[in-house]
Amino acid sequence: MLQEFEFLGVLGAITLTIPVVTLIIAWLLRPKKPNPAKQETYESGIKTIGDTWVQFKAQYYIYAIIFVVFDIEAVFLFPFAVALRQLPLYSLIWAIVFIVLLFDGLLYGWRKGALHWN
Amino acid sequence: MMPIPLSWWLTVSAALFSIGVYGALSRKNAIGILMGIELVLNAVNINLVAFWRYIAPTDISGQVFAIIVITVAAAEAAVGLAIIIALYRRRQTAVVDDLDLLKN
Amino acid sequence: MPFDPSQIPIVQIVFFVMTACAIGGAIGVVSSPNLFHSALYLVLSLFGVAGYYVLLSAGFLAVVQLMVYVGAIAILILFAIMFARRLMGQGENQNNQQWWLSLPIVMILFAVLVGVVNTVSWPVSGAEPTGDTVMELGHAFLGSYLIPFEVVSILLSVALIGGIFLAREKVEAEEA
Amino acid sequence: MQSLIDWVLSFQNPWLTEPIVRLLSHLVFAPIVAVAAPAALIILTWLERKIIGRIQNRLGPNRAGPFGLFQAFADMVKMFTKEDITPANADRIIYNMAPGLGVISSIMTFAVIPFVPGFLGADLNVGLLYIVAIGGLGTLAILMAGWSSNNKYSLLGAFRVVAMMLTYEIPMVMTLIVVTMAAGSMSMAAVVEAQSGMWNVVTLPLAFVIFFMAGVAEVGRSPFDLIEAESEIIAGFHTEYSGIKFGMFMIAEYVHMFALSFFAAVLFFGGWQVPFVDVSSWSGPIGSILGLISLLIKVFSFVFVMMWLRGTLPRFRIDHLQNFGWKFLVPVSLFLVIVVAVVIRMFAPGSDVSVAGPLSGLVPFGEWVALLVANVLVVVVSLFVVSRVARSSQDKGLRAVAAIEGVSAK
Repeated sequence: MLQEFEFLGVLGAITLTIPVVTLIIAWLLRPKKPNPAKQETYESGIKTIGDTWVQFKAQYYIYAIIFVVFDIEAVFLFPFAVALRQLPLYSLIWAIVFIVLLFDGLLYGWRKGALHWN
Repeated sequence: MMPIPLSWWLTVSAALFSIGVYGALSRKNAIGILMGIELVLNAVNINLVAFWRYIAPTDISGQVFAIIVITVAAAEAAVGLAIIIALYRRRQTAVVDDLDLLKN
Repeated sequence: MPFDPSQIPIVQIVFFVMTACAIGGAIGVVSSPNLFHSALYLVLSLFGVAGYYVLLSAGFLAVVQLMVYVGAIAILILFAIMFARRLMGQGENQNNQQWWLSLPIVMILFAVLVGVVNTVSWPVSGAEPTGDTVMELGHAFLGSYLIPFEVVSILLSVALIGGIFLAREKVEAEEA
Repeated sequence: MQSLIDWVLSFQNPWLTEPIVRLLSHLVFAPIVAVAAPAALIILTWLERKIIGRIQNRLGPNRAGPFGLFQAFADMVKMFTKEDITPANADRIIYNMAPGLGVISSIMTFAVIPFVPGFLGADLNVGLLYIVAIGGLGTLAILMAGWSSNNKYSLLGAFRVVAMMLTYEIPMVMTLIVVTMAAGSMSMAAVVEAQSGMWNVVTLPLAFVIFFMAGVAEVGRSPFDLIEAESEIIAGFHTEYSGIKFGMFMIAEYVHMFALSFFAAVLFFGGWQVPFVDVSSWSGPIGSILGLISLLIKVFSFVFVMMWLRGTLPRFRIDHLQNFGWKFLVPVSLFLVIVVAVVIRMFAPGSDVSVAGPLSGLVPFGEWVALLVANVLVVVVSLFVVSRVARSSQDKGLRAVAAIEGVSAK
């Protein structure tokens, strides 16, 4: 197990240096003449009004919830998919029940209009 | 064969557990408390996997438990944060000290 | 004595790096005054835990940990933080009045746990994990753990319905 | 890779023990992967500008070097020497970390790609899941960038992109499950091996279409480029970024697109397999070179298709995108998972009765045909259902409009 992940460790360490080196090179090369006008928040030339707070639609959060749930579903389905050919036939029914139960949840959200973006 | 003794894992897990409990006890914000709980659940998972590896590596149960703990953690986070969002909408706060009344 | 590269304790070094991630991240989670930073520290901490799983030869769990926590739960937490951002009170004290009390309690808890861990003699077996973990998990989910498997599905759909119900905009509309 | 390690081990050098040699091979191969992926950017950006130029009836870059080939270097010099502006009230540390994290996540995906027979970085038995997991880091980087810029448009852009990525990740994961079922393993190498008889794109065409569509959306390229809907949200989550930090987001995007092409080729088009030739059985480097060429041809075809899409299709609106994702792709992909599971289980070989599927005698041709038929069936059924639902909902809408008019008339 460890052997297969060794490469990931080495690659991770090397990739970690790429952005660092890039930023250092850029830091050495680039001009540094900051002034307050440059550092203002860019809003197409208009002065920022109020706090940086946008109306966060709860819709985003609902999508995130559905995503989490289906992510976990995938965690259970992947081992099932690997073992599929060796499992007894009736286990197929249980897997379908598993998927359909979750789909019911999605269907509920659908009916309530939670999936709809407006 | 095993370069790391079991007690190291358990110690690290205990540390993570304690930090998580501290977070859950001391944070004012409900989201902070929830993050503390996530740490606690992860500490539990380290224990489960370490025991699986060191005591019963041929039995897959340890990993099954760990996956189910992850599932429960995710479900808890989803619903917990939804409750926080709903509360925030009504009361405009996520600080638990201000949320101790059922009605105000 | 000649230098022997195979004697470098790579596994221990990786363990300590991961411990630095996990414990350092965890301390960041509970101590950062900025909740957004807390959430990112949580990601770091859980990444360290994923590294632990690799060291414990549970590769599937490590990837699942990364996928579920970094890819999903972290996003969920960050969304919630952004939703309630205006009253997040950045820079102000994030601890409640009992934090000084909980600190010693937690320290005692940790001392007790470490004491227990180091006094009990664990029945460590020298066996190695056998076979394809993922395949075995598949068999376990649809075999001896069939009921938990189906209950997980019910739990998830309940969480889905509950989450959608609570987070919907309608709540606000009803109140107004 | 293993043969190379064995070759070095055959010297019986006391210093070169097996773990050391393996580590050395990693130390040689990892930098190649880590540098080659961003280096491919030079070709990719040039190709993109040339192709888009052709589509729009202009020349594209033609000043720097022959055919404008050195344009990417010129751009690089420009990016490096540009002044870097950080907004005054940005969260500096996170602001600087975000582009780096994006680059890291996109390069790390290359670790599991089987380039030639028996040669890939990490042959994880959870390779397909690893792709999904490492993609999550990219999502995180976008949220970090959007939040730390302290700019309304950045934050809004980040929300939109992340919401879209979440939407399209589900169908993508479902198609990965379908591929896993077909191969019986999550290892990328095993997925390629399993396609030696027939490519997945033939047996699972719908899965491929969903995968590619979701993949293009995930990478955030046109027509799914809500990231850079200039007319709506300035430049999205990287509005405040300038100089090399902006460049790093661009690198991440292109490397991600390149990785997606690799995945499409490996998962559905047989990876290094050459049609009608068994490359893996050839000894010596010729088979490997042929395999690599075959893989690269497939990869660059996908790259070309993505650029073609960008040149010809208009951008989708966010509500259309979300509704299409949630109300069509997600249900269809779940349906596909169920159908493919049933078909594959029916054809599963096995010694005893409880394991062997009832149709296991017809493997492999029967299974291929059945999978193809099942895929087509899923398409037909879902399109039928959609058209029915659309018709009935239209009626409802009409009824609602009529009701409102009736009320206002009173």
